[in-house]
Amino acid sequence: MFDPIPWLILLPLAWGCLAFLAGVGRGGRLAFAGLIIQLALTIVLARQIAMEGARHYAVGGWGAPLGIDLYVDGLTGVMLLLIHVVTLPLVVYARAYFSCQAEGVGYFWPLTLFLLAAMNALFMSADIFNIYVTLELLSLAAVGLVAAAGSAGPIAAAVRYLLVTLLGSGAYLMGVALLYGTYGSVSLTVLGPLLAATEISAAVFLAAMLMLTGLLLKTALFPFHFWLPPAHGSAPAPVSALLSALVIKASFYLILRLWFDLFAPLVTIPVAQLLGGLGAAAILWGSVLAFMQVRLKMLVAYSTVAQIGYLFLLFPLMMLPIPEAAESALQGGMMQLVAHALAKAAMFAAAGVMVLSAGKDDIALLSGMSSHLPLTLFAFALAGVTLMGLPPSGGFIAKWLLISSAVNGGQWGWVAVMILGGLLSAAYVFKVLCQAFLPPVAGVKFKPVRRVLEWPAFLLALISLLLGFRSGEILSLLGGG
Amino acid sequence: MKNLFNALVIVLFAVLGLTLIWVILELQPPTHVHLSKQVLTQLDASGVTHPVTAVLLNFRGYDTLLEVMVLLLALLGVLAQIGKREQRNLSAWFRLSQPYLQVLLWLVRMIVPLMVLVAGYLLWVGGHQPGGAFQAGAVLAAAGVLLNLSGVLPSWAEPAWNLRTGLVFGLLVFLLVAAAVMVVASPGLLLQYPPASAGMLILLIEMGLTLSLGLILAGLFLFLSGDAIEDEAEK
Amino acid sequence: MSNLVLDLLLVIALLWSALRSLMTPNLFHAVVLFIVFGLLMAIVWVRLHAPDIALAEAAIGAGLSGALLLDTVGYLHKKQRESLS
Amino acid sequence: MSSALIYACTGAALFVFGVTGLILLSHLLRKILAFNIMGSGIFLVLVGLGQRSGTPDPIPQAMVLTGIVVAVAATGLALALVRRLLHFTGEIRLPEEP
Repeated sequence: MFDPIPWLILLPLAWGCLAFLAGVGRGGRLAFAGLIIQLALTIVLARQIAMEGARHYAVGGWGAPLGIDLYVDGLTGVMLLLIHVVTLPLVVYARAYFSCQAEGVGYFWPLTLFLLAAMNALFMSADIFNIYVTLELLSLAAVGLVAAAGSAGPIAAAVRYLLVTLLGSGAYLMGVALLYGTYGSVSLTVLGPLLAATEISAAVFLAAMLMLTGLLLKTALFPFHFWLPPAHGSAPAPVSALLSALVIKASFYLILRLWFDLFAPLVTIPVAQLLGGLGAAAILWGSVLAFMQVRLKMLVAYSTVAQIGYLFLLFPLMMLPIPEAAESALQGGMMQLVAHALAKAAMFAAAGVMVLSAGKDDIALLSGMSSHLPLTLFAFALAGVTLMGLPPSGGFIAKWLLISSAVNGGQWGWVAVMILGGLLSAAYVFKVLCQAFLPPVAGVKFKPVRRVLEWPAFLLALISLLLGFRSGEILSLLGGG
Repeated sequence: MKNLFNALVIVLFAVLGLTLIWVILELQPPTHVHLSKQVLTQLDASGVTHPVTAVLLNFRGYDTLLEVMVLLLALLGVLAQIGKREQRNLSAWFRLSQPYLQVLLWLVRMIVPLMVLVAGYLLWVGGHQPGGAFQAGAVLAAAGVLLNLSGVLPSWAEPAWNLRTGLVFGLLVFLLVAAAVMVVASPGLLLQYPPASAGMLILLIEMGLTLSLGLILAGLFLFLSGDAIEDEAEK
Repeated sequence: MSNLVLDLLLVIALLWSALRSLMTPNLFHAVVLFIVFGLLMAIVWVRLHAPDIALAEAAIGAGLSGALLLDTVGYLHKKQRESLS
Repeated sequence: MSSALIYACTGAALFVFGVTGLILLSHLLRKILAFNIMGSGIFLVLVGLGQRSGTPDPIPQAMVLTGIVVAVAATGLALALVRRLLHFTGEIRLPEEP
């Protein structure tokens, strides 16, 4: 049987090296071809997971704890599919984007390919030290991409992002050191059963706290969100789309993995409530700030802060004593992750086109955009539908599952937060749409943009909308592993 | 307000520090897994006799592969920052105008060949005693930095294809070895070297890595140190 | 016994150089102290029977990072002189 | 108390110094120094804790080698960004929170 796992690790690294060899600004075609191959490999892997269930893969043939193990299950399959499906249209978008605006293209392609390699490796890893290395790979690629735009604003944002993410990795690695000291292993496969079987020492509590805090910093959960809007808002649009849609999901994925596979014996209801509370605060605070922004990309970035909050609501809901409620909470959280990734990629891509056309990132300049770029605006609105959680979008299914879980458990507070969050996201989406439907201001000229720039955003938004009809497949893959 | 925040942070982390120390002193030694023993029992199959090298390039060779990518990635980030500029030889001119550098130059001429020899030696002994690609690469990089400081080697500008090839050469060797092993020797298994040829393959990878690590680490300095000259030239 | 004294002296020197390099007002001194810290770390690694790390720390941690930091301090000073003149 | 344990405790103290410095200091070069000190502290805990019994353990040693290389990579990138920021704004501090 053909095994796609090793190729999913090696190939993106090879693409990255080759794109660097090709030189400055080169590698777009390579990235497109490479991504198609990887998407095919991912589909093969997802089918294998769906048929045969989760499995381990021993790199080097040593096996844990001596060697490094990889582990793929339904969750891994969903994440791998997601990153490839989101990135492929963005590659087309980025090629067109950088042909209009060369600023920031420098080493965009190798950096992007390494970013993908890092995420592939991260999602499949079952070794907490290996995960640390992939996290660093991911962070440095992301920071390099943010800084590539090359003026003072993005660079200040990149410096702040770098320092925060290094602090997060440091806290995480300290946790790894304590766990190694306690159990003598860094493999999740070995540590999981050990933690469940032995008495938990204070060192493990401290390790869990440090690792969780480090990852929360990287995921930008309120109140650690301060670095995100400048970094995502000032990067070139294709970069913003990649970062907002995918990169923060990687550290969230790790929180989820560690929470269930490693620290399950330590998890208590107050901790879960705390995470949920921070998530609720993020939803409200992020949405309000998004509404108050005057720059379009900053608005979209603050909307990311808010949408991350929904993901964390699944922790308290998972602790509910009713099994159905807990299950639908997990499903809702994962649907939210997938739907938000697609919608946010679409939204940033659309915002990038509008900013390119208006010449400046300012919501007030959008008047008349509805007649100039109808397709892009439509894509923006469709993505907005997912963020608000209106049917038939993927966001609707996500929020429906989460709300029904909360209702099932009688947790009315979370229900209120989610409904209020939906209304607030409607407010900031309509703020943009209303401005765009105003008649054009006399004397303001929009630059024409290439058609190929408009389609990827529309495609992504459409997938996020149609996700609502095909959510069954995703949820069954998720449960299959 | 600001002072209050600072005091709060200091108190918080003082508590964290004391807790950490307490936890470390309280901790019982692990009773379940004894990895260092496993390393020693499997050492024969790894192809090298120095345990750290065995872990670094065989048992946990995957970490090393990713780690070298981290280094290349940092260099890519640096390259994105230096922008487009032409390679200038101002460095030598600028730095040689200072008399004490003449002495340095003379010293460097003596030391650098020695450093290259040391790097080669470190690479070679890595298989059975302390040393290996990372240390050898670091020594090579240090030689490059010294050459730059004494004005012999100009700072680097946007790398041309030959320098780019050098920078990724080691990584490509690593990837090619991994792919070749996966296709030929142990189908579908990542980085699983056959014990008989493991030593040779590891040495091959280490040779490539030494070159690339030396160039990348030196590049971190040589690409950056050009900034000052660029500003000089602008005036 | 003498080993314990050596260890304790090293620990004090490590903590002192780390704190001073963060707190000292002069930036150049801070970087020099950081390089001293790196060299002390190399000795610590020898004490911990880790000669591989000692080599890497001396060459990379103290050497290369130190050179990078010193070069940046020089660049910073040059910039500051420019903005003053 | 073995010397490995002494160094592990020192590592804990260095980690705390580093983290506090990284958060509180405003000068970017100091932040980079603090990050490196934090890293050294973690490495000491990793090796010191792994070698409590007194026998050298190659696994954490190899991890620390990896960690040192990652740290220098991050330092190089951070310095490149800081220099660029200096080039544009003449400032070596980040602007206040927006």
